[in-house]
Amino acid sequence: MLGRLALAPVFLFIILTTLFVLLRVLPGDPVTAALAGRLSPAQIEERRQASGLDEPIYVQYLDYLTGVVRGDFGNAVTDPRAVTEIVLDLFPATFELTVFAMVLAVTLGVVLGAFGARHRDDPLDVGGRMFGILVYAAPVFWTGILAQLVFANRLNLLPTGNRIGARVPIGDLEITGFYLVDAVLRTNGEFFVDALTHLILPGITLGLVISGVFIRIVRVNMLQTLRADYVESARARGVGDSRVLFRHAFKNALVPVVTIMGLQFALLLGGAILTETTFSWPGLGSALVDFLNRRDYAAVQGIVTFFAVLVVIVSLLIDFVNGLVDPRVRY
Amino acid sequence: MTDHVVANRAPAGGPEPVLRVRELVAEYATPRGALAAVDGVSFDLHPGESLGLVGESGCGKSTLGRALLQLMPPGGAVRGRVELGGRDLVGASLPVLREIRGKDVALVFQEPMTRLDPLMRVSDHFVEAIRAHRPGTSRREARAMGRAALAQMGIPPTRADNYPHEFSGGMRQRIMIALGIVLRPQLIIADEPTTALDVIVEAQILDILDALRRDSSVGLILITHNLGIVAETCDRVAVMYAGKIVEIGDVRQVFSAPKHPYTKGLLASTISLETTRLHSIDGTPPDLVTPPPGCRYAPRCPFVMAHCTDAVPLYAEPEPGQLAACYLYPGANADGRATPREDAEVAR
Amino acid sequence: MSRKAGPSRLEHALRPWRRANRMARWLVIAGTVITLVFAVLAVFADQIAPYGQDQYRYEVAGAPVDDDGDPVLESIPRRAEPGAGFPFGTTSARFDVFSRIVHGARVAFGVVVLSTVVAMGIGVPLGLISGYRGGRVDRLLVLVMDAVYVFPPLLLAIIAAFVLKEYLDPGLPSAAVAVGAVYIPQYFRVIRNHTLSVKQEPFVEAARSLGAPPRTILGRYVFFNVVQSVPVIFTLNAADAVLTLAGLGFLGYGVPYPQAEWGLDVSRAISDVVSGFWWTAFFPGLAITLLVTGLTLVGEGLNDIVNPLLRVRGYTGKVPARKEPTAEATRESDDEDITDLAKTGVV
Amino acid sequence: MTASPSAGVGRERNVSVRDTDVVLEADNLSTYFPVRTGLLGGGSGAVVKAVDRVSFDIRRGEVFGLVGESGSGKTTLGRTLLKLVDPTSGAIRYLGRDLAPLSEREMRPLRRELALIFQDPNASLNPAMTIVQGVGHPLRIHGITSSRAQTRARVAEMLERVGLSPAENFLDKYPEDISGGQKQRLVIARALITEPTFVVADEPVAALDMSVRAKVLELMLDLQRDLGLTYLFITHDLATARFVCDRIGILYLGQLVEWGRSDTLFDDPQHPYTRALLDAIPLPDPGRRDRDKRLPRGEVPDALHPPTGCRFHPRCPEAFEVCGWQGADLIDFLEDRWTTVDADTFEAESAATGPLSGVEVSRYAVRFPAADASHLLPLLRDLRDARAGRVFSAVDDVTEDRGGVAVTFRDGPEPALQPVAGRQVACHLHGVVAREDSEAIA
Repeated sequence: MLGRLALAPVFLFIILTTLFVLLRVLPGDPVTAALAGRLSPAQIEERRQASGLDEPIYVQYLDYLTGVVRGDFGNAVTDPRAVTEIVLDLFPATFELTVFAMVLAVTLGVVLGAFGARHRDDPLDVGGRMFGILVYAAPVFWTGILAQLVFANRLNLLPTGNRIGARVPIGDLEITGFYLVDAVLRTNGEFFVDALTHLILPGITLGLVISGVFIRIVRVNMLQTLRADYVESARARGVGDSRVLFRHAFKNALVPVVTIMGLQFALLLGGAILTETTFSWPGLGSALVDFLNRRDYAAVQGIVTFFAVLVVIVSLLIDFVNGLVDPRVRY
Repeated sequence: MTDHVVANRAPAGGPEPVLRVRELVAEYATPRGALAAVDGVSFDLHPGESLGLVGESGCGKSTLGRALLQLMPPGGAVRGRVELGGRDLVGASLPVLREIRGKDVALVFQEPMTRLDPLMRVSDHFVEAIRAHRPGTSRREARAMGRAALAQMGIPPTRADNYPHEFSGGMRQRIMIALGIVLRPQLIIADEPTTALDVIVEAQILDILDALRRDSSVGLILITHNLGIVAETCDRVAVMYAGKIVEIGDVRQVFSAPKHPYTKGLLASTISLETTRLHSIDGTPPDLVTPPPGCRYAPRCPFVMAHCTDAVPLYAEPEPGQLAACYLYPGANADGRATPREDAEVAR
Repeated sequence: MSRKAGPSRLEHALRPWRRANRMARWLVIAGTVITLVFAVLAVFADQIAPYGQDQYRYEVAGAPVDDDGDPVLESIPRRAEPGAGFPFGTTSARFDVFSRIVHGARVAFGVVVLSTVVAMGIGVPLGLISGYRGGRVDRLLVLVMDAVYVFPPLLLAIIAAFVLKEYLDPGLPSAAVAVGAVYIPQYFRVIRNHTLSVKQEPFVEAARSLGAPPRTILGRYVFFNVVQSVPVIFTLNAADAVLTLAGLGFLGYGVPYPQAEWGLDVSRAISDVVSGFWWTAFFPGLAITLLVTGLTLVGEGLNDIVNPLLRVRGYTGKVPARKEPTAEATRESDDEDITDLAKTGVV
Repeated sequence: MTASPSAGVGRERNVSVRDTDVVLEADNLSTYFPVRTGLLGGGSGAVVKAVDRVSFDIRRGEVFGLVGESGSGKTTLGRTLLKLVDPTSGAIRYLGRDLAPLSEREMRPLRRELALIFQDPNASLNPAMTIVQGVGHPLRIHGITSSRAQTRARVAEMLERVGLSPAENFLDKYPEDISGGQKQRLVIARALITEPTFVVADEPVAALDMSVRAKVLELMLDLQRDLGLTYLFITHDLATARFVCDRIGILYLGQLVEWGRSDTLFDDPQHPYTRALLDAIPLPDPGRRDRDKRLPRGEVPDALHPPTGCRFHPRCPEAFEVCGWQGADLIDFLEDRWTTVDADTFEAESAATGPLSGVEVSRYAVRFPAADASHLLPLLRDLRDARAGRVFSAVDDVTEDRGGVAVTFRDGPEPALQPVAGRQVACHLHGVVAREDSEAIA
């Protein structure tokens, strides 16, 4: 969709510029916004100078762009850490949640979507479609709360929030920040189970919502490829049903599906804001909300910029994957 | 019971037909009701024979091609008999059909541009088709067979591993034919194989089909709207109108002395290099959801008679081997025999 | 024009509906019924809701009168369970949950309508012009719109809401503009792609060959053929917009409390849930789910009707026209339908 | 039940037109399309020469036929003459006035006199307009009628004229309600309602069924006679062209290869391509199926990389030394050869050449860098000496070159149109005449 390798820098440039205008120019200067009333005007002026905010706006803009190129996403106002550090701290949580949810959503999407397309308008197709619409329609924070109510409060099966229980001394155990991976590396069963039980509710809730969209796109694309001429031709050559379905129809449907799934993955890596907030999941999404509430535009700008870079990288990867699948898109 | 309709007109002692079609009906469900695109078609095809199935758009010729292989789209249904080597394909189970498709009968479509899977190398199409029917074949062997079939069609073996989008339309049609013949089927059904191609490439493809038929004992059903193509490539011709075959016979006979008024009109309206006057057929083909009673051509026919709309005409044989479903010729209502359906219509 | 023109045109407009398969019609009908129920709630909120959205006391017939002669008001009970009088229960702030849902419908519809006006008003004309004119402006617009499109709607809406705060008081209009801004690229993309494909239809060239000026071509030949995809995007985007608004509300960036908004109500009910009062969160969430479901059903049904994926082949079979490829015709025209809208950022 | 085949219609030819009475003239007309590869519209500089330096004239009252296969540029040429596509160079003189420099706005009033009839009637009518709106639109655009009633009356009159009768039954219908043949009549009605002078008809009957074709052609010819129209008739069907056209131009890859009076051209074609087209037509006469057809090999090449010299030379059954043989032709020859030899020979020879994808091909040479010279050298020399393919007529030398094998070719100029037996032909068989405006070879 974004297409072509050479377009990526242009594309990134446009996103960054838009962000700069939206988050930096329009709301005024971030130090004043975050700290006005809490610090004296002199202190604020000092902080502004330290952050380079007294420079002309175009200099700040150039600094911002060159910073991004160097992997520096700026500094937060209300947090002593640099944005890059914050991102590194929180990204594993977000990534873990995203991967879990994506695996679930892709599985559901592919199975229900492909099945529905193959058996169009059968009761199971209608059921799959309705399921897709319903899980998409239910707001994630609401399902999240209900799930917590049922599985945590009433049945007491699963924990309600956070990534890990209080009993696990996470400071000592952490290696990569991806808890499930760390637990495996440490061969610590208790750690693994604890991390997994924390992940299940937010992961399933998020995965269900996304699966709704995936069911729809897999189904629509499969319907299209199933009536393609080459599918009819393969049938006319006596090729087996499952081979026609998977080797021809599904593989051809995959190109647009991979694009959208990849884009969705990128979106989630920027933080599933509502899910993370609902489940007090310490990831980028909930951090973003925190910083917004603290009016720390500098931090917000940094995190969103990181996210923009991520989107561009992921879309390049999508193009690359599509190039592998589809010989017509070779660059 | 209906065999007299087409009767086995082949010379006595001739070989058994490859294909025997009897009272074939192919219907689609439409919002307005069932539409019989093919409505009671019967014919035989002998080994090595090529039959041209000719008609204008909407006459059911393409549906007939698909119905022979039970390849109807969703909402379609087939009735009647299609006997291939003594086996009836109508109602045959899917595994049986799958075995026949591609191995015994090959189908070549129009629009070669969209007929190959864009994500698969041409050679893999061959491997797939061959291994679907001969599971024991090694990839290597299958690829070699594919290369040989391609070379026979004039596609260089160096290009066997290319992807479909790297070929032109004419080459893709050659590939489709190569895919069709690689398993040496008894019968090739080619549905407007050259319609999307330029006239020179069309001639090249027709040469190929012609050569195929001459070389082997393969039967060919060539579906087309172009009478010229039939004249160039076929031994016999069946003219379809509104879901029915109205005339069938030897190509030379039919083209030099057409019997059915529709065939006459069609031949007259064909523009050739010799054309000095234009002719056309008035009116439009009927709606097949509610076809007119009796002879379906009657509303447009210049020779129409009062009783033409009473019952569907049977086949008369004005010349040996040339059948026409027309009341102009004795035998169209011979011995008063009619199918129950026609009886019902007469009664009304 | 003539007397016959009216009915014949209506008949023409209804034709896709009559050709649609049963499933598609069922989707549209079911969705429309659900949506209409909410629309009625929204329009007649004042008549339907027994209480005001932030009413916590009510008048009881024959109640004593205070010093000023006003009747002494009875308080609505706190956290009443669903039952007679309060079908969906009451909140800890003594609000009637049912009344708030009815008033919330009004906010939801207000935002949907207003945000659609914003998104369509900008997205549709830009898409038409960009697709029809092509060239550099088109390529630049596509890049910019794509840049916006790849962002999660909710994040965009939050940012828009924040920026808007500097200029607008929080409330329904600012929430609507924030939500609307998010959907501009979606209208733009769909309309542009559709315009590109319609533009290549011979009838558009025919119009040029007849001497029609670009304005006429765009208006009478292109627009009328592109406009059929608008209802599909409209309903699907409206569904998404309801979710985005709820998400904004949940995070506290939507309309300000105590205005009734479903997402906001759910967020304020979180602590209730923990302490066992399930109804304050359950009903507003259910309302969101139902309205979104209704709109999505209409959208998917309409899409099935406008872009039928399964046409009966065979009996319409005609000899395809020979087309001569020109450089103009080989340009990209990615004709996507709802797959274009297939992402969700409201998570 | 009352219908009968329409009476046969003969063709009276307007061959008496005076040479001076030219309605439209193309003078060295070219239309190039840039090939877009860049992201923000930057091109790679490559162009498709859809129409390449074409000159001819169309006289009042005649039907001029443009015949060619897909990719010949016939459609683009037709569009260019109407300025629906901007020419890259050259002049389009309509009644003496050059249209090429006119802007779209300046062209608009002229469009009343210049009409276009489309190939596909299903796609060339706006599905969102009723018939009276669609057919009547040109009247409104040009301000010919001022009221709806007036437009309606004019449209009704025109519909009757094209045989859609009674018109009242059609006026308020939508195009999708009527048959293909009827739609094409509508397209004709819409094109002719402004009473144009010059009409480009682009494959007007190609999408129609045989039984309807004749009717529509008949209608077009009737209207031509009645309204005094001049037609440019674009078609790929030589049989129709022969019947309909007074003069014909044969296009191949954007260039006219032969043009002249249609009877001269068809009775005694002088360009091998014209001959090939005529041979390829399937004849509805089984008695002549075994006639000798000399079909060219292959298909129309990619217009982005047209062959050098005579553009038809790689396919031409009669091409010889000077026709413009180039490196790519040798590769084609080898690939063709490999479809006819047995598998072992193929293996051996392809091993000798090395992978063809690595071969360096240019205008005057081919180099096989990965070749096994000890095998390839004698192979190619034998093939040359045996004249195994026409390409070898122009092979200059086969040598060992930097560890590989190189083959060099002699020059061949682009043929110019020259008068042969009463028509213009661009073919070296009639004497080598090079185009003066031949491009420098890249």
